[in-house]
Amino acid sequence: MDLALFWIPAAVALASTLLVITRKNAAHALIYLVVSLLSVAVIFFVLGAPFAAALEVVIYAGAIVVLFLFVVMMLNLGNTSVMRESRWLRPGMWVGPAILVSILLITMVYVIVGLPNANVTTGEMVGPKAVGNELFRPYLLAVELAGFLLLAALIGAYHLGRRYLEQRREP
Amino acid sequence: MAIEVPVEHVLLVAAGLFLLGLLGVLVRRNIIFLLMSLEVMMNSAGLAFIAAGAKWGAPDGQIMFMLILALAAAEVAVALGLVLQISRRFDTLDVDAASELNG
Amino acid sequence: MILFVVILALLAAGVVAWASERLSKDAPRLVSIMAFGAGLVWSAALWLDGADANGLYAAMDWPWIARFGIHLALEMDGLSLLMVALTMFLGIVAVVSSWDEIEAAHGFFQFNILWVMAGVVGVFTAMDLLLFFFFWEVMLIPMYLLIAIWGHEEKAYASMKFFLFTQISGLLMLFAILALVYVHHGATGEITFSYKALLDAEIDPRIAIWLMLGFFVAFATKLPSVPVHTWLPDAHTQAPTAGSVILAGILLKTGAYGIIRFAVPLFPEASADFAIWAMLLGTVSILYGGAMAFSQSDFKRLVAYSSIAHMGFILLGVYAFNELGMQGAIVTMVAHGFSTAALFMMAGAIQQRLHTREMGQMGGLWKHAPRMGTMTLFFVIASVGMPGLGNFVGEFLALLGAFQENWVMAVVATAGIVVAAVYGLYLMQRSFQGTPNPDVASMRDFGLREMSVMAAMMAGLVWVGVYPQHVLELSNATIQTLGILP
Amino acid sequence: MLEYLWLVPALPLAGFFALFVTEGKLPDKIVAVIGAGSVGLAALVALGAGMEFVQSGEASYAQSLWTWMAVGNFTPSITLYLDPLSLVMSGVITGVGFLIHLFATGYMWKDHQEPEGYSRFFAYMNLFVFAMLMLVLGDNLLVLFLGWEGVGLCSYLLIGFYHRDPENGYAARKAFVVTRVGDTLMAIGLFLLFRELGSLDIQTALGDAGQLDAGMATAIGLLLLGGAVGKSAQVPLQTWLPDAMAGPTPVSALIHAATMVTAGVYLIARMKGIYDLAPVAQLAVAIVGLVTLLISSFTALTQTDIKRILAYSTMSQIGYMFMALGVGAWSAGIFHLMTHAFFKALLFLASGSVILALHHEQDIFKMGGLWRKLPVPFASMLIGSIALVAVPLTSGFYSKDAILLTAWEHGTGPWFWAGGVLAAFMTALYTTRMMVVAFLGETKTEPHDASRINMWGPLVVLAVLSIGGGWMTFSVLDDLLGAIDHIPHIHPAALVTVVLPLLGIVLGYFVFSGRMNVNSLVESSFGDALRRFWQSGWAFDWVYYRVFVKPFLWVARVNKGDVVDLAFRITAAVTRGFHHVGALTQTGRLRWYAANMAIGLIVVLLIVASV
Repeated sequence: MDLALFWIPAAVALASTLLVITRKNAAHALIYLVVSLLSVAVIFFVLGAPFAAALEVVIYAGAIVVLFLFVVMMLNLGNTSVMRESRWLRPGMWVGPAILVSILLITMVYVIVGLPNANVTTGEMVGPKAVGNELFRPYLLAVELAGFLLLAALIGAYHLGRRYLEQRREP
Repeated sequence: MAIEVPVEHVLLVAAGLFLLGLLGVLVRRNIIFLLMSLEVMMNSAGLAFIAAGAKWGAPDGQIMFMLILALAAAEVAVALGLVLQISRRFDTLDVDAASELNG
Repeated sequence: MILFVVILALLAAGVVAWASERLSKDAPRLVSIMAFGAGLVWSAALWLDGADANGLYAAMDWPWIARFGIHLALEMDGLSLLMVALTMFLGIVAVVSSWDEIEAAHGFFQFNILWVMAGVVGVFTAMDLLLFFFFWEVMLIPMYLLIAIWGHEEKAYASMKFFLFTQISGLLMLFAILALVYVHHGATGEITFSYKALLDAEIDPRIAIWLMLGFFVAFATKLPSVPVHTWLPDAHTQAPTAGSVILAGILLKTGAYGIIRFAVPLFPEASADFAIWAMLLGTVSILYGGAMAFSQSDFKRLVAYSSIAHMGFILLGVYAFNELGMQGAIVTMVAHGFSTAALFMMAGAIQQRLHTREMGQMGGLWKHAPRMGTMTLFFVIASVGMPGLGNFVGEFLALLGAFQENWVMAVVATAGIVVAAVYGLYLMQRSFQGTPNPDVASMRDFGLREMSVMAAMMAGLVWVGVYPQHVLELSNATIQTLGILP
Repeated sequence: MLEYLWLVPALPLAGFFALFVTEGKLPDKIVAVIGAGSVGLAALVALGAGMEFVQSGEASYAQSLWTWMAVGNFTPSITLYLDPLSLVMSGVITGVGFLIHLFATGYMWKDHQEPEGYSRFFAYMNLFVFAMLMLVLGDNLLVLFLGWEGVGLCSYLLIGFYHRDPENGYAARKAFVVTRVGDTLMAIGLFLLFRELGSLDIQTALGDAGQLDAGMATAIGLLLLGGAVGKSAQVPLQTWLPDAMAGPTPVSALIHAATMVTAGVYLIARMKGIYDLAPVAQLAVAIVGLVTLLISSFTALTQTDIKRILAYSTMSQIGYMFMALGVGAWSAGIFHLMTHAFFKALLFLASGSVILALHHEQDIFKMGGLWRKLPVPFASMLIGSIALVAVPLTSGFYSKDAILLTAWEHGTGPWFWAGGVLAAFMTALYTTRMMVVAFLGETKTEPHDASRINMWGPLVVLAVLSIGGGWMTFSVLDDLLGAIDHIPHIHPAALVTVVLPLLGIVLGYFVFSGRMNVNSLVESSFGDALRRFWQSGWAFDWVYYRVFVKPFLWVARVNKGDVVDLAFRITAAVTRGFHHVGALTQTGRLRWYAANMAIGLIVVLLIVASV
């Protein structure tokens, strides 16, 4: 019975992800992506990681998807792009990648199922306090590095985006 | 609130998400979709970490997830900047158009 | 200590020369000239001062990477002093020969020249195998740049070829060095790269032959010997004049020096077993280089192939394993440094004036430039092996030494002097003699600057040819201490 | 004077040096003074030293200058060694050399292409005299080799003196390269000698020569003969000498008649101690001499260029000298060397004046009737010719007679004598031909005599020497090489030796002045073929060109790109091929890379799973 708590959001996540990669309209796909991310957040919660679940909602489903949305709006992907998508997405396109992916799936399932011992999660909550204690003590260096990374990304994104805007303004 | 879940199940779901994302990367030509698929894949990796953390009841999994999150944020920021540049330069979002690195 | 300072000074002079480009166009080459001039004076002073009780003129030994037994060990004995003095002298020649040839980036050009020479001085004095390898690489890269940046039509091809040949053969040497250290470590439990310690290493003969080959291939490539000589004609032809002068005058000698200092003393038994093959390579180089030189229609290429032939005498002499042959090889190194450097300088001067190296477009240049003709004649005659000039002493001693050891090889190699006459005089004929080429309206003759350098090299050749005792005494001290003679 | 012996080679060297560093900027008159004067002074010093040496009664005198190089036990020293042999040689070199220099000051006066040519000419000539003196005075074979190569170099430089004509350059290079072949053999001989005896010091080596076994002595003798053959233009390395006539005529007189080409004779005489131990090698010397003698005297009969006639004549006379050494007439050989230097220098210089007067016309058939217009050259030529033909009472007679009589007594029978006499007859024939065609008959080219005292002066001196040079008894070499064998001249062989050349003159006069018709013989197909065969110098050039030169040129042409480089170029090409194949996978398409990553992942997982 308890497993249903896990499997329901899992099923939602899988289904919505499948829809993400098959949609022709970018905005629709984004909505499904949000659904997928939210259901993963639920799974996190179920697995006893409430802080991660919150972050998933705030940053993934919030910030990142919004970023996507902005870009989609800036590029003004309308009906033409939907039609172009349907031209690009012929059914035949799916065959090769699907075969590859199913082979991968089989091997992964084989590997995962074949894991030794019965591995079950503890079922305990690991709250933000525990995470924070760990994060700012042994993992402090990783935090710093992540900061660097974000700073670099900030500068890079600014640089790339600014040139785009300037060049658009010119004509 | 938390429940005991076999790690294999979580990992299977993570693998499923990962492969769906991969499928998207392989199939879609539109860069926007490609990036979304990438997000899915990273997210699935995060899921696997969380599962591992939950197995031991340790916070390390969540910390790894946060690092992935930072990575994803950075990646998206830069990648979307690139998308803007590509759409301007090639006048399309077709990722195959940007193939100047061919040998 | 002083040796390290000298090397650093050359490196620093390179930086100064580069920076001084902002002051004026002349500043970089003046810096170079002064640096080499000071070096020459310094080596002359060391020579006049005499060696200490151990036959050394200068020495130092500082730990560098102590953990692996790597030392900053530099030593200068007779042979090193001879080679360093030659290096300094040819440094001046190189700078003068490219005086107004280089049009772009004067500063960086002189920087590269000075850095090559710094590497060369390091090679000639290093007493630690890793340090030696380090300097071996140091001199490679600026040389590559000299060819790649200031070279002629096919500079990219030539510089890459030069780089690959030297680098791959250098890699073999590095393997051999590491393996040697490893074997020595296995035997004594001590990790050291010290030359002197490794001299006493006891090596399984079956391994020794391979390690010796690692060194030999590196040095034979640099020398160069047939069949790994093919980088040389391309590199020489494409290099700027200063590059050719340095390459022929000095860099080839590092190969010969390496054989004398490292390949043979480190593996005496293996080298003795290999001697017959090395002598064979030398003989083949003499004849093949000579025949190839005759085939060429490009002035510089011809001289380049003639270098290969001359270097054959060095192999022949060294692997004769007697004093005569060894001294012959060393005198050849010095004399060839002068004569070939002068010929390359001449080739550069002609190219600068006529914008061609093809001898078909020359002919009768004597009419316009009798001085250049006379100089070419002199150095051609020297390289043909005229008694009374340096090359003869070297080649005769090498052949005489080789004859004691293996008369068949020596007899065949002696035929090389006939071939030398054929291509040498043919060079003279096609460039300066014969009917004056109507396409050449006029040609500026050598001025005071060029003539003074030429005169110095002529004096050097006559000195070595008439009274080689100074050279022989310097090298004799080294030969005796190497302990490779029976 | 003896202590100033070093001045003898040093003076010409100083002359060379002075002319070299001034780069031809000196006025021609000063050049002439330096050029001829330095050799003249050397001749005076040599004369003084020689007189003191002869008076002292010593067997030899050595003056050590310095040790050339000292490597282990190899310590050749630069030592001048005076003994009767080197005394005669240096006397000839400086004396005849001075006369020729003097002549050349006039001959070369305006006869050069570059402004500095006059100076350059005398610089080379002085350098030559220096090298030649080192050759004969050197006490060490290495010093001898220095001179040996030095004279070869000067010969090259002077043959190619008029270097704008590529033909001259070719002749010069041919001379240098062909003699170098001999030099190589000689160098090998030196290596062998050093290995066996441990010294290249001539006196030491000859003193120790007894240690050599016969085979080794023969090998050394033959190798040294190889060197001598090259330098002295003997068969089979004789082909360079006729072409060497491209040089100015004084050069031909000095280098290619009087001195350098006799260096081989000197070398063999100097190394007598070795040949005494190697009868086989000595016999080879005689055979080389005889063959050269015959070949070249027949060739001389068919040449039309006056200098080429003299060149072949020189070859044949040196053949006599070789034969003399070979049959044991050592002193007579050197004696002939000396007299030959006199009369052949005379012949060359006289022909030089003729050539100059005719504006470089060298074909005897375009001369004719010159005896009236050019009396001094004609008289000189005539005197030189009778000495060459060995008419009794001339210098050539005494020396040649001595050689032939020793040959008569040689152990192998009278073969060498017969060959020598036949050649003497031929000598008379071709000399008469040259004189009759060039100087008698009707005038074909108008001469323009511009010779002055500095040109005909040497002619007179040499003419006197050519006649009287043999009157004194030549006995200075008796102690060193053995006395000349004098046989009473009533012997039948002696009679033939004397009479046959005279017959040759008479026959030659009748045939070539047209008084006796031999056209039917000459114009027959056999006669014509023979004439052409002889004229080509017995086809040696033709054979050498095909056997040595052509294959070498072929290899040079085919292998210009260096076949060894092919190995590396193929390696590079293969690498490049792999590069192209590898580059095909780089499509630049992101999804292609991603798919490949997926495949790679599968592979890795499969490997992990299967382990």
